[in-house]
Amino acid sequence: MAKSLGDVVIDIEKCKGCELCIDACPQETLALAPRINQKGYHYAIKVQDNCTGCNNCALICPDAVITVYRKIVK
Amino acid sequence: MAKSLGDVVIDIEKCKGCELCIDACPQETLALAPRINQKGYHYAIKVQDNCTGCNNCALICPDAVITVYRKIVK
Amino acid sequence: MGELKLMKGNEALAEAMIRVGCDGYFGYPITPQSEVIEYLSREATPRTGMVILQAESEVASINMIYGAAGAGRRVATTSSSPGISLMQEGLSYIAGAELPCLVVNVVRGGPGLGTIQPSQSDYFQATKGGGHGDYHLIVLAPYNVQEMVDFVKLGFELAEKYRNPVMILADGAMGQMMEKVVLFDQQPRKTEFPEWATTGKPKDKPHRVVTSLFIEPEVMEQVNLRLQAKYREIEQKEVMFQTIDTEDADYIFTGFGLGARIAMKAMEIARSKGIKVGLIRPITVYPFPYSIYKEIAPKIKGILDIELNAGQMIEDVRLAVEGKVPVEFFGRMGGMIPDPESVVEHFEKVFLGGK
Amino acid sequence: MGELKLMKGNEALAEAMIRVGCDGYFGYPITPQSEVIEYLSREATPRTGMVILQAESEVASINMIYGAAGAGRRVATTSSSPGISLMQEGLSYIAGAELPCLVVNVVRGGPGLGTIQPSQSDYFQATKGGGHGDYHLIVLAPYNVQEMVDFVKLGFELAEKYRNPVMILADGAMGQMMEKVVLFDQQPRKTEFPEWATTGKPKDKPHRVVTSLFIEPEVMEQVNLRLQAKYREIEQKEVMFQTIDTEDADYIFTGFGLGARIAMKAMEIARSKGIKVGLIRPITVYPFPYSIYKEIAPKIKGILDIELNAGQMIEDVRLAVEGKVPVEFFGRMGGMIPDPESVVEHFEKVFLGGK
Amino acid sequence: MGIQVQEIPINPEIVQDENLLYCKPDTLTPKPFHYCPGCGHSTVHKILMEVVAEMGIQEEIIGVAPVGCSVFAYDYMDVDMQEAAHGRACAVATGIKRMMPDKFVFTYQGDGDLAAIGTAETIHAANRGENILVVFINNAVYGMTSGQMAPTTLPGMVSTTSPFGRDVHTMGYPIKVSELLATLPAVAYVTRQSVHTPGNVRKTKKALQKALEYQKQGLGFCLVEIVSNCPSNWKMTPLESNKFIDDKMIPYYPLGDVKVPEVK
Amino acid sequence: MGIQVQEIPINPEIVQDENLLYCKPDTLTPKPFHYCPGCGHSTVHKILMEVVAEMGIQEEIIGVAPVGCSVFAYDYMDVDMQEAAHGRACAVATGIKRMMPDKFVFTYQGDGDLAAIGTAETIHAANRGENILVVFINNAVYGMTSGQMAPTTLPGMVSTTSPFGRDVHTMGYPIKVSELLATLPAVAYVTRQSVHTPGNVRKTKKALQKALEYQKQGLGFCLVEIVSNCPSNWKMTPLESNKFIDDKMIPYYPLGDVKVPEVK
Amino acid sequence: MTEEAIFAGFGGQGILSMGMILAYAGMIEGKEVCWMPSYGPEMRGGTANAITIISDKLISSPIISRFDSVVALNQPSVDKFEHKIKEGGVLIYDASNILKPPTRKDIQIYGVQGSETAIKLKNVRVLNMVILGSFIAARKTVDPKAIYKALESVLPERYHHLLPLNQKAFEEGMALIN
Amino acid sequence: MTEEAIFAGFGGQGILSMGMILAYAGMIEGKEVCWMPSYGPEMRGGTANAITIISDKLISSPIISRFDSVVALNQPSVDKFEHKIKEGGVLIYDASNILKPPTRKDIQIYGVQGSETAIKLKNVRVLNMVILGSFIAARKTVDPKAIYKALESVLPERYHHLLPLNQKAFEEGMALIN
Ligand SMILES: Cc1ncc(C[n+]2csc(CCOP(=O)(O)OP(=O)(O)O)c2C)c(N)n1
Ligand SMILES: Cc1ncc(C[n+]2csc(CCOP(=O)(O)OP(=O)(O)O)c2C)c(N)n1
Ligand code: SF4
Ligand code: SF4
Ligand code: SF4
Ligand code: SF4
Ligand code: SF4
Ligand code: SF4
Ligand SMILES: [Mg+2]
Ligand SMILES: [Mg+2]
Repeated sequence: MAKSLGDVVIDIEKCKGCELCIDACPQETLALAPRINQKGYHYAIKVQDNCTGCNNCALICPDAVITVYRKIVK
Repeated sequence: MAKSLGDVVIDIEKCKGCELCIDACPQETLALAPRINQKGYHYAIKVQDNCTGCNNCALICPDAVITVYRKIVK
Repeated sequence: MGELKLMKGNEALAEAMIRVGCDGYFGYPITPQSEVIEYLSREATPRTGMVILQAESEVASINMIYGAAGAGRRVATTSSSPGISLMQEGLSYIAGAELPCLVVNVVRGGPGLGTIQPSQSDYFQATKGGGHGDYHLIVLAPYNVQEMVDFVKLGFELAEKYRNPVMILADGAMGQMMEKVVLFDQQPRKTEFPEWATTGKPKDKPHRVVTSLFIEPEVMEQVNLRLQAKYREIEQKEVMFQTIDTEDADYIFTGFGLGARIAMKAMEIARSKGIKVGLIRPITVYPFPYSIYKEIAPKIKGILDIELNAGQMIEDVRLAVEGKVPVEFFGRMGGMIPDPESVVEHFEKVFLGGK
Repeated sequence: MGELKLMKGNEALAEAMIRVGCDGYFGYPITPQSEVIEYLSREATPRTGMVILQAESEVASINMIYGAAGAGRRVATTSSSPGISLMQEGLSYIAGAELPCLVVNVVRGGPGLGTIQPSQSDYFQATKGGGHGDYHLIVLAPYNVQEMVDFVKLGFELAEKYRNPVMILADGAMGQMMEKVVLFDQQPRKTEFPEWATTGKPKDKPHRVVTSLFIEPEVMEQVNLRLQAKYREIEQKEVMFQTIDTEDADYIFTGFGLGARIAMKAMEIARSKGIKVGLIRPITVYPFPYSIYKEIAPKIKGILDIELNAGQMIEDVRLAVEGKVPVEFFGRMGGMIPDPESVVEHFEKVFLGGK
Repeated sequence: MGIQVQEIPINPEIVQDENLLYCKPDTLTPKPFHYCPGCGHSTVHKILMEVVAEMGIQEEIIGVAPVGCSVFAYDYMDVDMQEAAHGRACAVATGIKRMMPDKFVFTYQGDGDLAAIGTAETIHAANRGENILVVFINNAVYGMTSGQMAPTTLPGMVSTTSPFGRDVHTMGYPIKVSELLATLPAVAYVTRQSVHTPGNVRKTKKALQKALEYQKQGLGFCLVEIVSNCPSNWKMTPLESNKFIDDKMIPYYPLGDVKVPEVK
Repeated sequence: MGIQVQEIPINPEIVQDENLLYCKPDTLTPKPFHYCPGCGHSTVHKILMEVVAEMGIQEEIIGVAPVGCSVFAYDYMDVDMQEAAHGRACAVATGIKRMMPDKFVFTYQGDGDLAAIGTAETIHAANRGENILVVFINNAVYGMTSGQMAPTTLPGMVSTTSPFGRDVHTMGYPIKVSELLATLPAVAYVTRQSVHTPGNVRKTKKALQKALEYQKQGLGFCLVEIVSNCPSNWKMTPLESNKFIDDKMIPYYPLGDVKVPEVK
Repeated sequence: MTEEAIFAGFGGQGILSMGMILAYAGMIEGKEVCWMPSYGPEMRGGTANAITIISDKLISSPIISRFDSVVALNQPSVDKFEHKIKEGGVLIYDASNILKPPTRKDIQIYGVQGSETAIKLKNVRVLNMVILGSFIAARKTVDPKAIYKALESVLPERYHHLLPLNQKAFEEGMALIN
Repeated sequence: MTEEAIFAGFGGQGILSMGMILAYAGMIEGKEVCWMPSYGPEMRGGTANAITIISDKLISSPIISRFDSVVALNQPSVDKFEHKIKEGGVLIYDASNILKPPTRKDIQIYGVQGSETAIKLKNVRVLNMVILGSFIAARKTVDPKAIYKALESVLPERYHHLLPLNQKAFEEGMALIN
């Protein structure tokens, strides 16, 4: 069975801290950063190294600031 | 059984000769006059003395120019 | 004297509508005046029973106003530039049917969707053009929040006196800013309605018809003549303007609404430089105070007109002075606000040969 | 030279739209111009493929025009006074987005529903006010059926040259009457469209946006300045007027459209009485031919302006002559037509002291 | 025409006040209708005013006339009336009713007025459940402006702006106003009637009366659609136009109640 | 907030071009959205432009932006666009499509724009079967003008113009746009979707794609209604607003297809 | 030369085309012409009229209120226009249709048996051509030949078989004057 | 005396009420006052500002582009307004929130620890009162007493239990200057 290993890159300066990705991630991979970005928002960051590359976070992110990578491991 | 005897009075100068009353009269009591009125219309007239006072002609007359009388004969 | 308050122009206007005993308000939200319907939605009905209805559009609003005003009620609507454009047919009908009502335009920059920042670029629409046919709105131009309140009362008085729609021609700044304001006391709502109002056919009297349709040109001309006679009367009796320091003035600054405020400041600056500037502020822009300009023209060297548009009221000023004195213009557009220093600078350039 | 025909103004106008290679017409019926859409519905599509759509309202029509003109197509709409009032928001958007198109107002008497008889009472609306914001339509005023045809062509040329909406300001009589007319030959429809038109994003070039929204006042002001510069250019280059016998004239009769025809006849009568009258007929009412009046003012004793309204163009005439010569007015309203004899009578009364 | 007809004089025994069965109601002014011969508009004016007379509400009702052939409705209906801008009758009626909720308010509108330019005002008044009566004359054409296509013009029907017949693919389908409005929850009563036969005239009158009764009860928006004719623009005699109603209009616009108030 | 979180660096083994699963589509401009945090507008912009990219029609599609929060849609969607007057997007789209029947045309409209001021234009474009796609964002409020009642505001829901809650008796019922338009014969496809969960985002994207396919086939008017949020004016966090969608909006506005094209 | 005429009667009597044919004939003769119909809902009342002006010179307003000549085919038209004729002008009416004939003394009045002539020709629809014949005989505004040519242009091709009948009607109408 | 000030920061930082309280205080002292918020969709971007003018004389435009004093609670506001301060004017910013501090030499600049002070007071929502305190200390536009009175009027009754906290915050803010 193929196993997938994922990762996400977040454009933190464009993130608005809406938390939708955090809520949508089945892996609890994401959380808000304690710091704020230049727009004044606490931005999303990766806090666990368990991303499966399911793409949920990117789909739900209104600001299209999440890029998702997935490596198919045979 | 009560028998009704009817009659109609037509305001011929306001009649527009649309013939709807003629068509609606079950008794064929009415017809268009050969002459025209001041507005240029052939107007409706009574041509038979058999009106039952059923009121159909007055109901259908768009111009409300027919007055109907009905005498209830016991 | 009434209460002294610090109020936003839009809310002060809404409060004045309640206090003047308005029976109804029909409107559609648009920046920068949505606070009017919001304030009324919160405040009005519980206090006086005034009916507040958010219409589906400005076209609907103005026609609701037509119906309600035709029933003899005190009713008002408010909007901003694009919304007022949509009301032009309705306004022409209201003027034609001679219905009193109050319409407020809190002007923003145009044309088109433009910008929501303050502007005065609907002067022509309000005073000349707008809808089709020969008609006039009575147009009041407030220059502070106090007048946003006062002109609601005055507006209804004029509207009802002349059976004519009245417009308050404000601008985004008048609506959004807070200033001190003295409110008049609550007036009761009317319980008697004019003879012509369609409140149900009175027994043994002819039915009432509210209409602007007069298909026979002979009749329509008579209606037009009656309307024109009314406008001449309004032009005779209802002109309002303010002058400051015109007695010794060599030059006149002029403007309405926000333009006038800026002109006043510019005048102060000019006076402080020893230039004798006076000010004329039209308060009614229809009827326009032609006579005061005409009167003053021979005594002065020039007029500088300040507007937040490309130059609209200036045509009326020029019509008034008939070339007897040069009339120059300073304006900013698109929501930009002229500042008094640049006004004076421009003045010096065009009148004093400064460069 | 093209065909000589006897044609109704409205139908001649419609025929000219087909021949000029119009891509589309969107309109809503209203007297006295419904023949335009009727003629087009019969004739246009089979001949040139031109799209004809009866819209659900004038508000819809003008916004369909916006869309179609934004796609770079030659499109037109027509209506009469109340319908044109409903288009004011749309017109302001079109002017703001700088879209070329042709709008025809076959004016009837107002205000309100008024009368369907001819009138010129939408002059202010067409030339000054109308929609919100500082903008101008280019306004052509035909005075016979021939010009109803010619101005369709001219109108599109000007519209496309300046990316500006053009209005033909006619009146009920221009639309309804039949006169001789020479038609120009059928022109092919365009197959290439302007760079700015939204026809699908070109590969490797930026996408096109048609908009009138410029939320930042700094940007909006730049847009306004560009628009104003364009209007100044139009005022420089596109003024059109006709003069007759002005060289030796002591007096000038003036008017546009039907008013000018009546003025011409009145001029003949006056000349036959030995009074030296000349005529000025503005053909473009925006841009208005101020300079010709200004030029002639010092040479004459008076101007009589003839309009089918309460006196609207007269303001422009007065602005032009700046009091250098008296400007008097003769008009009828509500669909009534001034007759040339009364014009002369009025002239004698006001200028020659006749009573 | 060539046939000689002989006019019969009235029978003075019958034509007496006490035998009066029907005459033009007092709620109509004496002014003769300007409508074309056989036009349903005047029939509807007549029965509407009969209902007003019978309910005794002449002094309590305010009408709104449209722009359309019935623009002069106020010349005939002897009740207080307002003339609305084209399509805006429902907005005008809303203004009136909101100011005077205890009065009866009705609009009288054609299909161009109500279903083309007035679509938004009609739908929103209906959706708000404005407690008014809308009398809607569906004659499948713009009568007043001489025969252009209306939103209700039948598929294939010729009009001056559909000279090759209404093509539903480019011009859309005839709108079934009654069915459309009936879907809105605040609409109380919707019925489609006609006045092309005496029987239908009776039913329509009944419908108008019901609607006004419902208004009295405060039930909300009531629509009485009346399938009608336009002999002049259909280019038919009045009798032919009535046949067209039977043959073409009613199959597309079936008569009867579309929505009735729930009994509470 | 007090909890310390530790940012984990990216895994360079995975973050490589060949593993790229998802990124912002090319059909969006680089400009950051101006929408409030968590607003569904931007989500819909994103997936609509994804569909355009996937269908390869960036050069063949023309969009119409409304007046509403999405007034600047053209700043983000990298396709030719026109900005329509408030409510008139369907008329503008009609003008465009009639001139260029071979191009794709869509409008993007809010509930105030489409269902209040634009009622007539929307209904008539739908009734004519204009071959366009209407993307309709139902967020039950006027977002742009800061929270006034919309035609779709729920019963009892508080807004700045219904401060005591929407009273259906005076303000009318929320209009179910999808159901209303689906009754018109020339309407091909009507579906109601949402973007408040990843699964719904997927479905909505599918719906948008279908609608554009139908347009290619010339089937007529397609409406994709998207039940969305307005955290700012609902005065909720984005997550609360999504819960409100589940708890209140969807029960009133059920998701799913309302009308699908008949298979011919 | 200027002729300011109005043709008036019931709708359906061919009023509008009468004026139009005259205008067309004027155009054929190289004159300035202008034809202006009544329009709008007054037509619901069943009456119609068309002002027709033929002139050597530029034509002022197409809508005028005093006429050189009036053709009236029904009573309301006689009543309405009799008093709008200039002194010395002409009024032609269809005597078959009018109960209250005109009475002015300062104009020329022709009551012609138009309808009867048309009935004689077995086509009531040519009444307008009969009357137009009388009009031309009385006014000589254009040459009859121009009228015949105009007829050809105004009448749609599919009705061209009716040209002879119309010409006949016109001639009969001319004969009714003198 | 005329003070032309602008208060700017993120929405939610109490920017608008800061200006409003100042305006109210000005009114209490019998001055001319004018308060003008930024409005419209730029607020979607998350920033807000309010111009507040206090003067002995008639106030000209409520919208001005050069200021005597600027209060900036976030970086964009510092960036935007630093260069709109008149020579010799004042810029007050919340030092806790700003990465790139202002650099002008011809104005007085106060970077105050507003957020920290508010946190110390256990309520971040009083940040605006802290900063207003600093503003008054620096500018002396009105008497602090007028501010306290204004607070009473501006704050809805149901929040009056927070008056002492707000007053405290204001005082702490004043103390941050000097
Ligand atoms: C704003 C505006 N647009 C157009 C018109 C012209 N107009 C008058 S009545 C009418 C349509 C009438 O049709 P309908 O409503 O069906 O009424 P009917 O005459 O058939 O009874 C139109 C388009 C107008 N008066 N005002
Ligand atoms: C003619 C006109 N009327 C009113 C407005 C003001 N206005 C702008 S957007 C809007 C409503 C927006 O609400 P909606 O369509 O629901 O879009 P949202 O912002 O919720 O996405 C209004 C009323 C306008 N711009 N033009
Ligand atoms: S891709 Fe899936 S697992 Fe990875 S962060 Fe996003 S939601 Fe979580
Ligand atoms: S969904 Fe997007 S904008 Fe929202 S917190 Fe996550 S990354 Fe940031
Ligand atoms: S009342 Fe009846 S029977 Fe008598 S004429 Fe009328 S329709 Fe005929
Ligand atoms: S129905 Fe009335 S108008 Fe028609 S013919 Fe009979 S009486 Fe005359
Ligand atoms: S035109 Fe048609 S609707 Fe109008 S009055 Fe005549 S028949 Fe009736
Ligand atoms: S106001 Fe509402 S709809 Fe508008 S961007 Fe913000 S959250 Fe979205
Ligand atoms: Mg109709
Ligand atoms: Mg919304």
